[in-house]
Amino acid sequence: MTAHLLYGGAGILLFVLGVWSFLVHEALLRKVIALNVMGSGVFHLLIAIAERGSLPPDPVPHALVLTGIVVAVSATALALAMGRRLEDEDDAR
Amino acid sequence: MNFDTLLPVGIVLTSLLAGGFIFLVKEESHVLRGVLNLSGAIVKLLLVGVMIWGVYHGHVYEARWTLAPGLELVLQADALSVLFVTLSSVLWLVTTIYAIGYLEDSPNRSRFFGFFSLCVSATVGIALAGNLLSFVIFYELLTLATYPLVAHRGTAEATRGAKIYLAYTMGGGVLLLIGAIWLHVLTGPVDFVQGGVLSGSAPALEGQLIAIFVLLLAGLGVKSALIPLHGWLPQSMVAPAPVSALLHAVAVVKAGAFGILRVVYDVYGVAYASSLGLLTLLGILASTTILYGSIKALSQDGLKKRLAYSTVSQVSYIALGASILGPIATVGGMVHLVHQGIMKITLFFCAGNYAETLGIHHVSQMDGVGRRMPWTTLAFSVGALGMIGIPPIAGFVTKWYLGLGAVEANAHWVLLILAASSLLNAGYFLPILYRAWFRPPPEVWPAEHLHAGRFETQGTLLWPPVITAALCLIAGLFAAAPFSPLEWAQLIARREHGL
Amino acid sequence: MNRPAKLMIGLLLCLFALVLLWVFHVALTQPPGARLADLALASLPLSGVTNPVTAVLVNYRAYDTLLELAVLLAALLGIWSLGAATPGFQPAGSALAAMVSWVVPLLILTGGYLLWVGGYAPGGAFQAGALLGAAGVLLRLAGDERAGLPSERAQRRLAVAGIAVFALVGLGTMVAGTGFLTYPQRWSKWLILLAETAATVSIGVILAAAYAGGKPRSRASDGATP
Amino acid sequence: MLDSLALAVTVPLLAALLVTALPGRVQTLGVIGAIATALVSLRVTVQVWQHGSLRSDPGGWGAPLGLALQADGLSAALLAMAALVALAISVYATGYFREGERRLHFWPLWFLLWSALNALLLAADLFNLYVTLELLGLTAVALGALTGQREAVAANLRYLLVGLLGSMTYLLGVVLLYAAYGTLDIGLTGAAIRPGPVASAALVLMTGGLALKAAIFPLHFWLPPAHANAPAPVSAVLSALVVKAAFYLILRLWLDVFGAIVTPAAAGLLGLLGAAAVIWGSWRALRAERLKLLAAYSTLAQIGYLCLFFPLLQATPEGPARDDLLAALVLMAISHGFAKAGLFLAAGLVQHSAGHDRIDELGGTAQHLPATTFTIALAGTTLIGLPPSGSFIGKWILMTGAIATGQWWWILVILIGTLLAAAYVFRVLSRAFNEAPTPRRFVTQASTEVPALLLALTSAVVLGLGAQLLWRLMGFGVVA
Amino acid sequence: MTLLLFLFDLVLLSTLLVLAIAALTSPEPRRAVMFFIAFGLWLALVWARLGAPDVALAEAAIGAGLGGALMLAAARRAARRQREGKADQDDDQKSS
Repeated sequence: MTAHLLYGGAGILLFVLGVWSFLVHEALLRKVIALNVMGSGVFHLLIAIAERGSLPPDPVPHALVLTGIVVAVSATALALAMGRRLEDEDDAR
Repeated sequence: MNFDTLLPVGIVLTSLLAGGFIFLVKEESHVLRGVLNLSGAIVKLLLVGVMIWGVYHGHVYEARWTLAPGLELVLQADALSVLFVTLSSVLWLVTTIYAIGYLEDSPNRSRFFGFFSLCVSATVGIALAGNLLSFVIFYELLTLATYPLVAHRGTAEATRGAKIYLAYTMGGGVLLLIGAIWLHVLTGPVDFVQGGVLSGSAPALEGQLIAIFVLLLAGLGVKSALIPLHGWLPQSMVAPAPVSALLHAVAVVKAGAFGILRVVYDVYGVAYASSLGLLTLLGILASTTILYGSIKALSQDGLKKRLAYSTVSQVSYIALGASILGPIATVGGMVHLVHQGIMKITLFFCAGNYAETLGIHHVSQMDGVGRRMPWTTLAFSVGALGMIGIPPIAGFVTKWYLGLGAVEANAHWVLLILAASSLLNAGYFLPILYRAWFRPPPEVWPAEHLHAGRFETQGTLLWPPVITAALCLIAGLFAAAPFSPLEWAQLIARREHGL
Repeated sequence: MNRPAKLMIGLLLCLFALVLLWVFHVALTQPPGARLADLALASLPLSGVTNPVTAVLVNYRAYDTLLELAVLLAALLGIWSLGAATPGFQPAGSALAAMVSWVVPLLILTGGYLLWVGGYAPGGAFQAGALLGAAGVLLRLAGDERAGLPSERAQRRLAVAGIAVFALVGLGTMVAGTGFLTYPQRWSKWLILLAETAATVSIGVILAAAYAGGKPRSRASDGATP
Repeated sequence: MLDSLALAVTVPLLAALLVTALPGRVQTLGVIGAIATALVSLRVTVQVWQHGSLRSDPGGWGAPLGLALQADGLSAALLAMAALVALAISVYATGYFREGERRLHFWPLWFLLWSALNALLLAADLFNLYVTLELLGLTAVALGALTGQREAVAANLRYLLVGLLGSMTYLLGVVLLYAAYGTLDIGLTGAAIRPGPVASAALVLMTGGLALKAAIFPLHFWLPPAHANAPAPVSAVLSALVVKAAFYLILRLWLDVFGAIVTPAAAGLLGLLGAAAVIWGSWRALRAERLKLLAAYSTLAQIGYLCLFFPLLQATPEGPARDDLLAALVLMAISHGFAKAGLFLAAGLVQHSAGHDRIDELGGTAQHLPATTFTIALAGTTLIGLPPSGSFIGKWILMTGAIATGQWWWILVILIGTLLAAAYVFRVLSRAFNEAPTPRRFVTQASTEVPALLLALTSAVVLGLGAQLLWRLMGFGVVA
Repeated sequence: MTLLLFLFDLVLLSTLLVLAIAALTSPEPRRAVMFFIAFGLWLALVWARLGAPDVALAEAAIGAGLGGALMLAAARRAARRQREGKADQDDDQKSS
């Protein structure tokens, strides 16, 4: 019970930290990192929930997290590519 | 789908379809456009003829289309709607002919005639609307369809006039909408029924019903140019003459006045409205407007401006008729719907002719114009004298019945209003007639367009006012004949008052 | 952003975190409802694989995975739409090149292994695809501008192949009568393997291409590295 | 045995794959794919019309283990709108993206977006919705940046980041629900949900996350630049469909998941935000210098109108009155979708013809592009809510509901919004008139002008006159 | 035993949080990314501890690995630009 709260709580803290960093930082890279940390927090929460109850852990949240990781990396790639596009344009000026 | 359902739909659709096709007509195809225009107008007139005959014999024409549960689009023909439909379709035909001549060689005619037709469709829809929702729908459509006509010339002045027109009518439309919805919530769908539908309402609702009446009146008062909502009318004089004719005689102000009639007679019921004290309100507003418009008209030098203020004044006779309890006053108000239309359209056609042929825009330029353009000036004189109320022209009939109705209802103050207004009418029309007939013409006219032909101006410009002037005379001379406007108004009054 | 605003946000978020923690605590103290775990494990023998996570991914919730592949593709297409890739890095030193030459095949082999074991042990298409992608990343770091990928045309087809196979398998089972993405039990193992293999290749290609960043140039312009 | 729900998602997906793999024939494949997608989407609508709600289980496991696709009247109506609007946009795009490179990028992303839209509208699983949201978001961003101009890329990058923040927040809500109720299926969660902190927190998180994506005031800041700088067909789909999809999801959740726990205060708050959006969005639209920016701000206001329905829905007991409100909400959403798509497409044509879209310098558009001006006017009619548009009927019922539930203050908001809308629409139209010479023809470029005109005409006429069909589709009451 | 396990968990999680905070707060882009990668790998470790080896593998390979590589490339560019004095423009497009 306490352990679950601990693990789940860590996920929530990660999420909130990510939100904080997303809101207060301007640079794209930092926003992207913040979003990834936020995502990790949510995923971590899912993993913590999966482990609740009897062994073996619930595979459904695991699969959800797998999907989520791939989605997050896709978004990261697109965001960074767009940022690079903007930088290139600045450089060209 | 039988004939009785299709007829009202058909009457709306004739001009709607014509308008739709006219948009697509290439600008240079004058003949095709003319054919579409005129065939639409003529077919509509034929259908209206059938409808008059049917309604006279107690036939019921009704089409219903459900928009959503409890919201129905109803087109139906009762005696009052037939009166307005007939007026607008006859005048549409005449105005179309006039407009074809007036706009010869000017740009963007496909757009103009397209919206022109849409405008008439909306008016006919207003006339045939069988419930408040349908009325609101067509009422707003009319606003939309007239906006491009007012802005048509594209000059800064035209755009400004259109903007003012829009601001007024849009604001009014919103108030009308709220009133209509409020009423809808209180009573369910509000069908127009002769004698009204609200007379049995619970006393607890009276306060709300009065508020709703004020909202509805405010919405309708904008288009019918009741004080203090009349400001747009003189401003929109920038529009081409046929549009002014349409605004003042056929469509817009008439739609407002017609709406007031509908609300007073067929929603509230004239007796119930009177018991709520609403008729007094309406009567005061109408009387003020009548006097105010006439006084303003006295000082206008612009011919169209003077006519515009005259409209402000004259349209309120209709509301005045509605505000007096009693069948005779009802007749007076109803019949003025038609009479004001034909008289005012005559005047605007003539004003357009003066401007097109001689470049005359101001009263002060009209010296001796009667000699240069006798037929036009003759038509103008008929219209003007009718407005004053000289027998045997149509306007006299109106004032006679309004006066009689006032006496019948013991509203003697109305007689005073009528007398004062007639004096003022004479005050702003007679000087024009004097100038036109008895002053010597100037050496040169302001901007004369020489015109080769048998007549003083193009035939398409000359015949419409002559025809409508003749109608003014006929409506007055043969007021007692079957199917005359007066007879028809009496039929309506009998049905409204349940006699 | 000025300091008081930052502080304000921080305080609000602390509050937010506390509320969330409390909520989560309440959620934990509630009697746990019916968990999906038991159902998922009970259905495992019917799924055609023995690794429960893989079962969820490619069988129970295969439709999710199909859309997820589409997300990957969308990201790649989005990156490509931004224009051509920036010129690559300088060719790497010989030490890195030497390392790359034996790490890359190892990565590919491991990828294949992970794909295969995914059916019954930790592993599967995504992990395997990621390793293929990692191989591409290494090649790119080693100076290959295209990250070891073939021509644009081939890249397009490879990137699409995984989703296509997946979707066509789904449509095939639908036409065959069992329903969309519903594998007949006899075939499920092989259909899953087919779909996963194709997905692995696509994932690898997409990830590598996304890392290369930008629409591939033709080989002719390769020499234009600054 | 063809599963039409699955087809509605896979057909556009396969079309996307085809145009990606065969870039040489992108235009032909694009048109064929668009027609096929529209047909399969409409097939779902027709089936819902005939048989009521549909449900299918990809994988055959059924909820809660598997996930499900579901189409009820609400999703079928929006699906049909998406199909028709997207089809018109596709036709327009064939004329708009004439040159090679951008065309090549447009079509694959376009079909992926369409697929995401259909998937989102049909999803019955909370996590699946997250995936569709992300797919929708990424494709929308990529399409929005397609002009390659700096402002477009920057605005859409911000849109992407904000969207990710929103979907992460949404996902956190989903996780809380899963922790408490052990299921991801919408129906099962809705049946299991109990009032309490968990459900409330999930409601706030999910609604908040989606409100970011739906640009509900005050979370709208990203929308105007992103929508105004995208290529015209993309702006059209962003404003008409993508924002609407996020809004649909809020509605879906409030109706089917949180129906039992929504409080009047929460609904009132959403209504209040909607009211602020109506006034603020309309005001900014009135002040906008560019036509596309005007259209983007007007989207804010229109979303605001949709939010006004929530407090009324909350205050109205189950029954015909509530059904009317719900149908009116959908009707307004659909009408706005058609109108806004038409408006953006028309704005694209104006921009193309004039070289810019600054409103003050658009004199003569009525003469150069009569059909396009007509399109703007018709779309404007819908945005104002004038008859006979669908949004007129929607507003009528909205105001009826406001009076009937005694929440008359919303009427004032609608009144102000309507007048402001009239002002901004006619501000454009009055600029369009000047004394320029006459056009020879009504339509100048059929492949782009006709789709825009049809969209606007649908919103302004067809949806108004045919509104009762929506009631029938949603299975509400017997239409007399 | 349970206490020991509990302490172990505590250390595991506090390290995780510290890494996250380091990744989020370090102003130098490359260092931030390095911390992020470390955070991802550590997260994978925690997940493995929580009985999710599949996900741990994926997080290590995709989240920390590929995501990190993508960010690293961006960070390197940012650092180069900072050196070339273009950093002042770096922020304006991301401000909200």
